[in-house]
Order: sequence, then structure tokens, then C-alpha cells
Amino acid sequence: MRPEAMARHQGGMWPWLMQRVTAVLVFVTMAIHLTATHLLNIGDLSYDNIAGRLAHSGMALVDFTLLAAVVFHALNGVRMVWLDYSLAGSGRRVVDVAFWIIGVGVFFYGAWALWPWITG
Amino acid sequence: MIYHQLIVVGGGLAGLRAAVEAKQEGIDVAVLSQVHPGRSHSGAAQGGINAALANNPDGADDTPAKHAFDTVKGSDYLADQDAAIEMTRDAPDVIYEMEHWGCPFSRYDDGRIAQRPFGGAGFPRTCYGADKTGHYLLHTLVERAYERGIKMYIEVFATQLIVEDGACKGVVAYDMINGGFLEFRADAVVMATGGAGRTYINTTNAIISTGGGMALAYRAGVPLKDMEFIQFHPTGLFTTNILMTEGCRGEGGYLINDQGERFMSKYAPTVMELAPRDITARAIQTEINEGRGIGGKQFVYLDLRHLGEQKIAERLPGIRDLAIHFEGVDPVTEPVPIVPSQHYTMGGIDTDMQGATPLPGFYAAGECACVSVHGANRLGGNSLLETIVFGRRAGAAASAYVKGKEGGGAPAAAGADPAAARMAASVEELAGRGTGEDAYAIRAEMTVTMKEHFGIFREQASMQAGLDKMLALKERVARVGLRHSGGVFNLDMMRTVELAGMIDVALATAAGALARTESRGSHARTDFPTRDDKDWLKHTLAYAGDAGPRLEYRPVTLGTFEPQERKY
Amino acid sequence: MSLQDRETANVGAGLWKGTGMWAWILFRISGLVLAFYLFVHIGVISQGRASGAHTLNRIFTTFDKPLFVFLDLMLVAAVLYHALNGVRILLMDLGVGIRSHKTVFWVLMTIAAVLLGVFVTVAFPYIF
Amino acid sequence: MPEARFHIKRFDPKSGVGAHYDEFTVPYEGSLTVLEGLFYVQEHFDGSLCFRYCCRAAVCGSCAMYIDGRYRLACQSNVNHLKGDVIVVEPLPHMPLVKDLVCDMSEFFAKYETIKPWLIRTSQNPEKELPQTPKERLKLDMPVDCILCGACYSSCPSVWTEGDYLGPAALLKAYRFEVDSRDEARRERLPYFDNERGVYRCHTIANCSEACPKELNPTEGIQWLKRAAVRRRLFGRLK
Ligand SMILES: Cc1cc2nc3c(=O)[nH]c(=O)nc-3n(C[C@H](O)[C@H](O)[C@H](O)COP(=O)(O)OP(=O)(O)OC[C@H]3O[C@@H](n4cnc5c(N)ncnc54)[C@H](O)[C@@H]3O)c2cc1C
Ligand code: HEM
Ligand code: SF4
Ligand code: F3S
Ligand code: FES
Repeated sequence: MRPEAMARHQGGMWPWLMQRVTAVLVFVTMAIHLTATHLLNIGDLSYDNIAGRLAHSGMALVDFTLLAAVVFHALNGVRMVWLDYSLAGSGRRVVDVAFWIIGVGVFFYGAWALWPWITG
Repeated sequence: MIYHQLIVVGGGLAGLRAAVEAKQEGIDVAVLSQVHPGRSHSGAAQGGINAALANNPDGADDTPAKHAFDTVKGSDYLADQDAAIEMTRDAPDVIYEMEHWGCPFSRYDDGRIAQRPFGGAGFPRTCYGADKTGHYLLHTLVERAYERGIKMYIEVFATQLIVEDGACKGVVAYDMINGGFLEFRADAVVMATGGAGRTYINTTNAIISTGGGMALAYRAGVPLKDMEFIQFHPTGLFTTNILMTEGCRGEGGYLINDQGERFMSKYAPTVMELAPRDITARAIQTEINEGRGIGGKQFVYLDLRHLGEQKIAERLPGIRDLAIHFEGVDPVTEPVPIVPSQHYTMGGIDTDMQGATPLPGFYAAGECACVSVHGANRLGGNSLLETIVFGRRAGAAASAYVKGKEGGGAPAAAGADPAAARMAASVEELAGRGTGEDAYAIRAEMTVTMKEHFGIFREQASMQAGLDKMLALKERVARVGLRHSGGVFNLDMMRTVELAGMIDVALATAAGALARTESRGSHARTDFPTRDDKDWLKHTLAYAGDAGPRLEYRPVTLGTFEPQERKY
Repeated sequence: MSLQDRETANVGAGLWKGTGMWAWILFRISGLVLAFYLFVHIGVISQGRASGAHTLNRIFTTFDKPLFVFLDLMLVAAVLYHALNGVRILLMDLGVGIRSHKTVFWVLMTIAAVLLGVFVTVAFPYIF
Repeated sequence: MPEARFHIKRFDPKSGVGAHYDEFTVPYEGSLTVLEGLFYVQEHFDGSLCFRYCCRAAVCGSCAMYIDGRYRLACQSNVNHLKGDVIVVEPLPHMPLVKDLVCDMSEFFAKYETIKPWLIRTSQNPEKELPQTPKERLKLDMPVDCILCGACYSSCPSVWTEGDYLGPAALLKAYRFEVDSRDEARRERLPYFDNERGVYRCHTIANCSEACPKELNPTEGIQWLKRAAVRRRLFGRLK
């Protein structure tokens, strides 16, 4: 095998493993999230209703975990797909960095958006 | 032109073991093979490989000396006894070496290599990996070759030896993937191209076992030794001749005729189904000839049903798959129709115990060589052993020879590749003839002739007729025209070149058989039914001559075991 | 002849009929759809703070239209498919059910269908 | 006498002519394998047809092809068992082609070579065999049967999209040695499969296991390697 091909693809356990870890987190928290929004509090999706739910600190924790995990999972997932279609060399490093910036940005933006509901 | 100090032609067990040895000696060695080495015919071997490890509880008293005795007795005393002794002495060593290299042998509970009984052996001494021993051994050696970084030219088909100044200087070969002929130059060549089973129509051998290396050597003036001794395996599948390993009987399988009797009781009352192959094959053929084949037909049954599904799944899984896929019979529930089938070429390129041939710089090992350790009849499990033991020795001897020629180096006259150019020109000439004789018709006639006239039972008049047919075929093959020239992967060309070689090799078998007026081992003559030690305790050497092979003889090396009648 | 000069054999053949193959293709597509939706979702919910409660409520009313309800349904289907097939992958990563992965797949898909049914019957009548 | 009709995909990249199918009708008695059919065609109709062969007993891995829309060994495929009245014979899909049914296996073997497919020992070998219990040996049963035919490799979508991906056969080989109780590679082989052109490129699609004509399960081996890699990196556990 060409040595440069080998060098090009070093590492990979952490993205792979974190995709599984976040998958489990998303699975659990999203189940709660969906049950709460679509099955239990049906019919009256509104600003106040959300506020009511998020006032429980447990629900707030769930939604924050979900936010963090799902953003990672989604971006890492997109990166994984992209990787299969020849994302290599410097282009790949750019994507890695960009995705981290986007991910952290989106997380804080989401947290910022949720904050007033939680603090009431 | 491509130069290496040593070139090994053939990537089976013998060739790879030679190459590994040479690499270890620091030689620049390259392997040339018609197929990827991992696809070599050695991988088809099933039953096992012999060595007196004394691991089996029933074989605790086994020793290499007893192994040597069984080998010599099995050979009907035609084996060179010093060679048999050395091979059996090296045996445990090479088994342990293969094991240390990763070969996945089957095991006993205490972790030692398992051993099963095999025909003609006084003790259970056949080491095995289920019924895929050859596959496991071959892949182990392929892996070692990769580890050692041995250069391999894969899908390169050798067509001619280069002999200059009375010594072997390389080979010419067809590059199947890129097309065209290449000139490989070397200080020495090891030939390890396997057997010539395909000269018979009913063979267990791979389609590429055509005796190519033997033919190359023969034409370069090297004699072929003991070619009349052709082993027929008792149990090939009825329709395809695919092998059902001797391990089937080793594990307790029965041979059954039309009357439902275990007929081996008539032929070898004490060891029954575990008699040596020549005796068992003749017994089956006799049953068939005398009308006791199943339903009066051309086969008998190999019955494994009483072994039970679990034992079959554990010890003979590959056999079960083969029987189901190729014969449509599941051995767990039905008996398997079998016929004796051509299986092994005891003879081959004349070599000494170090793999050296009479031609300086030219070595041979494995089934294409004849040392001789198998004499007139090879014991099951001894030929895998032979490939590794003598592959190693040939590698070492060739390395020593190459080192002695230090300063030899690549020949200065690079550029023109005269030998390759001549080869290419001769193929062009064949193609230029347009439609001459049909090579495939000739091939079909040859394989049938060999089966019918030089089969299990032989007789003067029939053999003479067969020899005449073969000589006529040799003339016809000279008039063959190629339908398709040039290009890559040109099977038409390869199979035509191959055919010419097969006929030469088959002729050596035919001439040797006709001349030998006795019965010994696999060579069973109805007109001379007994062994004649006074006149025939000697090796046949066939040299290429204008009107067919010229025969010479050489005495057998005796000294340890006194020839006696073979009884089982 | 170098490798590049050689044409590739038989592209387009291959195991396009394998269960594992289609499970994976759909998994991929559903993952990408969900990733896209995730950002839309965060954008929408954040309007609560960015543009105020009134705007958010107005957006929610828009979502009650049949088209959006249908899209929402598709989304739930995608989530269920991705989540349950994801479970199959996670199990296989743990070494569970590798040889019986097709059976596991269909069992999980049955569960997904049942859950989808629950969503449809319980949740959606309220929205209409 | 029954006859078998073969549709054989022909292509010679050097000829400048595009790929096409040729039809041949082969008479036979009793049974006929696809490989025998190909020989009949090569001998009687078209000497230029080419294909790989060796053992004709399903043990050497030469003759893997795409026959009637499935990965099969030509020598193991009996025409009596194939459905339909024409038998479509094509080379292994998605592989570089040499000619007709012969594809270029050099990348396949190059990848096999990179994962160090040999038993690695660091300690002194005993005089006799290295002991291995039947239970330890049982773990090797599946992976050691691989005949390197390339069917799995040709069937894997991850190979199609990423030319550097090692593919199922090479990884199965890595597994074969990693589970061997005698192997002492510890971390030596790890970097060669624990990366994104190794195990992490496998999306558990399992086409490979579906394709394998020897009914092996590369997926199982690859999944084991993934877990072994995590175990080793995170917990330092070597076996
Ligand atoms: C079905 C079967 C089962 C067997 N079972 C057993 C058993 O259980 N125990 C046992 O001891 N023995 C067994 N034998 C015998 C044993 O397998 C063979 O004798 C042995 O494997 C031969 O090995 P080799 O290395 O000499 O040649 P092979 O393995 O035949 O290798 C020949 C090599 O030469 C190459 N080659 C050939 N011609 C050319 C050419 N012109 N140019 C370039 N390369 C060429 C080929 O590519 C190949 O790599 C069995 C044989 C058969 C047929
Ligand atoms: C609900 C629980 C979820 C589970 C159990 C789950 C599980 C997984 C797993 C195991 C993978 C890895 C697949 C592989 O390596 O081949 C994966 C990939 C992916 N996931 Fe999820 N996931 C879930 C939710 C989501 C959500 C909500 C999104 C989007 C926001 C998402 C987007 C993706 C993407 C884009 C991929 C990459 C797909 C690919 O590689 O083909 N997942 N998921
Ligand atoms: S795993 Fe199966 S399909 Fe893949 S190379 Fe080995 S034998 Fe062929
Ligand atoms: S098909 Fe390919 S993606 Fe993995 S499970 Fe098999 S290697
Ligand atoms: S010819 Fe060996 S596997 Fe088919």
C-alpha cells in the first residue's frame, strides 16, 4: 500500500467511538424529547408550553445533552459521509476545523436560545 | 531483461519454501508463478502431512526411522533409502517450523498438533488441519514470503529454460497481464512447478498441473526419472474426479461394493481400507471390472455415514462441501460414489538429495522433481512433506551455488533479450499458420489415451498401441495452428504451448511403462504380475530424443532396509 | 499499462439487492436529512429568543398546515428509521446479531412501523 | 443433449471497442459447471476468451465472477442449479479490468500485504509446537478458510467509494492473526487497521458476507477488530 495513503488516514477511533457514544445519548434524550413534545404535551406547542416544560431542571438537562450530542453526531456524521467521497489532504483538515467551529457555534447559539425558558 | 541471483519457478509449497530459504541466505531471489502463489495446487491438498511427532496416543512409539521404513516399504523398495531417511528425519523439524510460522493445525486437548492414521503407515502420524491441510500450509508459506519481502512475479508463465555454456541461466516467460515475453536471467533456477496430472483425463489435479516444468527441463536435456509411476488415488468423486481425501478412510470410512460388502477384506485383511493407495486403487478397479460396481456401473461407494454428523463436521467439513457441491451427495446421509483417479506423479526431474539436477545451476523440488523418496508408490501425506523438506534443501543448495559464483551478476549483454525474442518469433510463426491441427482435439485424445493405455492395470499390447498413438499425437502437435495470437492473457497460446510439453512428459511415462517388465507399486502389469528385484530394482531415466524418449537406468540406493514382499 | 489506463469492470453490478446495502443507503440518506433538519429546527426554536414569543407562536401555527404535518410525519419516520437501524449498528458493533443482522433489521423495522403508527394515531389528530 | 446458453461479458480495454456481450451455446451431458462451459467456449468457439482458473474444486479462489447476478466461483456453479435459460457471466464488479473476465487484483493483494498478514512472534519459540488448545484453534476456523478470491472486496460499497479502504478480505486476514493465541503482535499490527482506511471505513454494510462464496463472514472479523482497537487504545488490554 502506498505509504502516503496510510499517512492520509491515520487515527479515526475517536470520531468513530464518539459517533456511537453520541448515538446512545441522542437515542435516550431524543426519546424523552419526542415523548414530551409530541405524545404528552400534544396540541399546544407554543412558547409558554415550552417554557413550562423546560422549567423542570430534568427536562432542561435532557435538552442540553440532546443539543450537544446531536450537533456532534450530525456534523461528525456528515463528515463521515463526505470522507467516503474523497475528502483528503488539506481539504480534510479545513473541514475538520470548520466543523468544530460550526458545532461549537451552533451549540452555544442553541443554548443561548433556550436560556430564557430555563431561567424563566 | 530482468535479473535476479536466483529465480524460483512455481509458487506452490516447494517453490515458496525454496525462496524463503534463499532469502534467509541473503540471496536476491524472485518467484515466478503462473497463478498467484496462494492459488497454487498445493492448496488443494486435504488430508495431511506426515511426521513422526508421536503426538497421537496410538503412535507414542513412533520414530523417524519407522517413518522411513514405512516410506520405503510403501515405495515398493524403489525409493532411495538415504533420501527417505533424511526426509523423515527432517520431518518433525519442518512441521514445527510451519507451526511456528502460523499454520493452523488441528489440535489435541493438551494443545499439541493432532495426528490421524493414513494408508500404509504403521502409526497415526499424519498431521492435519481439518481436511484443508494444503490450504493452510500454502497460505502460511505465502504469508512468510510476504513477510520476508520476496519479490514475486505473478501470472507469469515460464515457457523455456535459458541454457548457456552448459549451465542454466534463466527462463523465458509470458507476461499474462501485460502481454509479451520476458527474459528472466539468473545465476541459478529452481523449478517447482508441480505435477503432471492433467496428462490423464481422470485426474484429481488442478487444471494447471500440466507438468510444464518437467517439460522445460526435459527439453533442456535434463532426464526425467521414474515417470512410469503414476499414482491413482482410490477415492475421486465419480463425475469430476475431485479428491475425497484419504483422511476419509483414516477417520474410519468404509469402501462398499454392489453387494454391500467391505471388499477390502479380500485385498488387505489386516489394515482393510488403510492399505496403501496402489493396493486400494487396484482393489476398487478390480471390483468394478468384475462387475461389482454399484448397480454394475463404474463406481463404488465411500461410506462415511457411520461417522456421524459431528465428526464429519469437525474433521471433514471440506469433504462434505465438495461432495454436496460437486456430486450432489451429502456424506452424512448418503454414501459417496467414487472411482480411482490419477493423483500424483511419482517421477519427475532427476535430482539428488539437495535438489540439484545434472544441469549446473538448475535445481528442482516438489512434485515436479524426483529425489526419489516415493519410489514406485507414494504414501499419503508424504508429498506435502517432500515439498517442504526438499524445497528448503533446494533453496539452500541453489543459494550456495549462487554464492560460489559471486561476481556473476547480471549479464552485460542487456538490451536485445535474444531468448525472449526467439520465443516471441516462434509463437508468431505458430499464429501465422492459420488453422492447422486443433490443439484441443489433440489434448482430448492424449488424456484419454493415457487413461486407457497407461492406467491402473497395464499390459504389453495395449501399452504399445498407446505409445504409437502418443507418438502420432506428438507429430500432430507440431502442426498445430494458433487461432489467437498476441495480447494479454492469451489462453489459446498458453494452452497450446502447454500441450506440447504435456505430450513430451506423457511420452516419458509411456515409454518407461512399456519398458518395465515387472509390477511394482503403482505400475501394475497384468502380463508381469510380480516384482522383479533382480532386473528392475533400478530407476528409469528418460532423455529427450528425436524419436521419443531414450531410456537409461540407474541403481536404487539401498543399504538400510532389505527389500521384502509388501503385505498389509 | 498503469492502473489508471484500465477501465473498471462492470460498474453498477454488485450487491444492490442486499438487505444490508439498502439499509445502509437509507441510513445515510436519513442521517443527512436529519442533520439538515437539525439546523432548521434550532433556527426555528431560537426565534423564541431572537424574535420573541409572538413570532415563535406564529411559526408554530404555520406548522399546523397539512403540508407541514405531512413533512413532520416524514421526519418522524426518518428519525425512527435512523434510530432503530442505528440500534442495529450499535448491536453489531458490540458483536451482537452479526450473522442474523437481516432478521434483526426486520424486527427493528417492525418496531419502527408500530411506533410510527403510535405517533400518527396519538399525536396528529390533535394538530388537525 | 441439454444445452446451456451463456451471455459472456467481453471487454478488451486495449482494443478500443466497448464492452459487449457474446452469446454461446454449450452442449453437455449430465452436469456442467460454468468453468467447464467457459473452457468449452474457449476451445470451440473463441480462443481469445480469457478467465482465471486453477483448482476447479473451489479452493484456490481464481475463478470468482459475477454469475447470474451473484458472486460465485465459476467452478462451483453447476448450470443445472442456475435459474433462467441464459447464464450471464460477468467479471467481478467494480474492479479494474485486464480483459474479459480477468480483473486486476494487484491493489487487492497490495492491501492484503499492508496489514502484515503473517504470524508475529516476539518471544523465543519452543523446540516443539506452540501449544494451542482446540478451543483457541476454533476461533481461527472461519477466517483461515479465506481463499482470497476477492468477491467480498468487489462487493463492498466502501471500497467502491474509497480506493484506499483496505476492504473486507485484508481486514479478515488481520483478524485471523489478531485472534490467534500464538500471535504476539500486541500493538504492531494495530496502526495498520485501526484507522480511517481500515476498520473505521467499514459501515457494517455486510455485502461482503453476502458475497463470500465460501460463506465466511468478514463483517464478524471487522467488528471484532473495531472492538479490539478500542480496547487496546483505551484500556491497554492487548488480547
Ligand atoms: C487433490 C489433491 C490432494 C492432495 N492431498 C495431499 C495430502 O493430503 N497430503 C500430501 O502429502 N500430499 C497431497 N497431495 C499432493 C500434494 O498436494 C502435491 O504433490 C504438492 O502440493 C505439490 O506441490 P508443489 O509445490 O510441488 O507444486 P504446486 O503446488 O502444484 O505448485 C506449482 C506452482 O508452479 C507454478 N507453475 C506451474 N507451471 C508454471 C509455468 N509454466 N510457469 C510459471 N509457473 C508455473 C504454479 O503457478 C504453482 O504456483 C494432494 C494432491 C492433490 C491433487
Ligand atoms: C436517535 C438515535 C440515533 C442513533 C441511535 C444514531 C446512530 C447512528 C450511528 C450508530 C451512526 C454511525 C453509522 C456508521 O458509522 O456507519 C450514525 C450515523 C449518522 N447519524 Fe445518527 N443516530 C441517531 C440520531 C441521529 C440524528 C438525530 C441525526 C441528525 C441530526 C443523525 C445523523 C447521522 C448522520 C449524518 C450519520 C452519518 C451516516 C453515515 O455515515 O452513513 N443521527 N447514527
Ligand atoms: S472472505 Fe470470502 S469472499 Fe472474501 S476473499 Fe475470502 S473467500 Fe473470497
Ligand atoms: S461490505 Fe464493506 S462496509 Fe464493511 S461489513 Fe463488509 S466491509
Ligand atoms: S478454479 Fe479454484 S476456486 Fe474455482
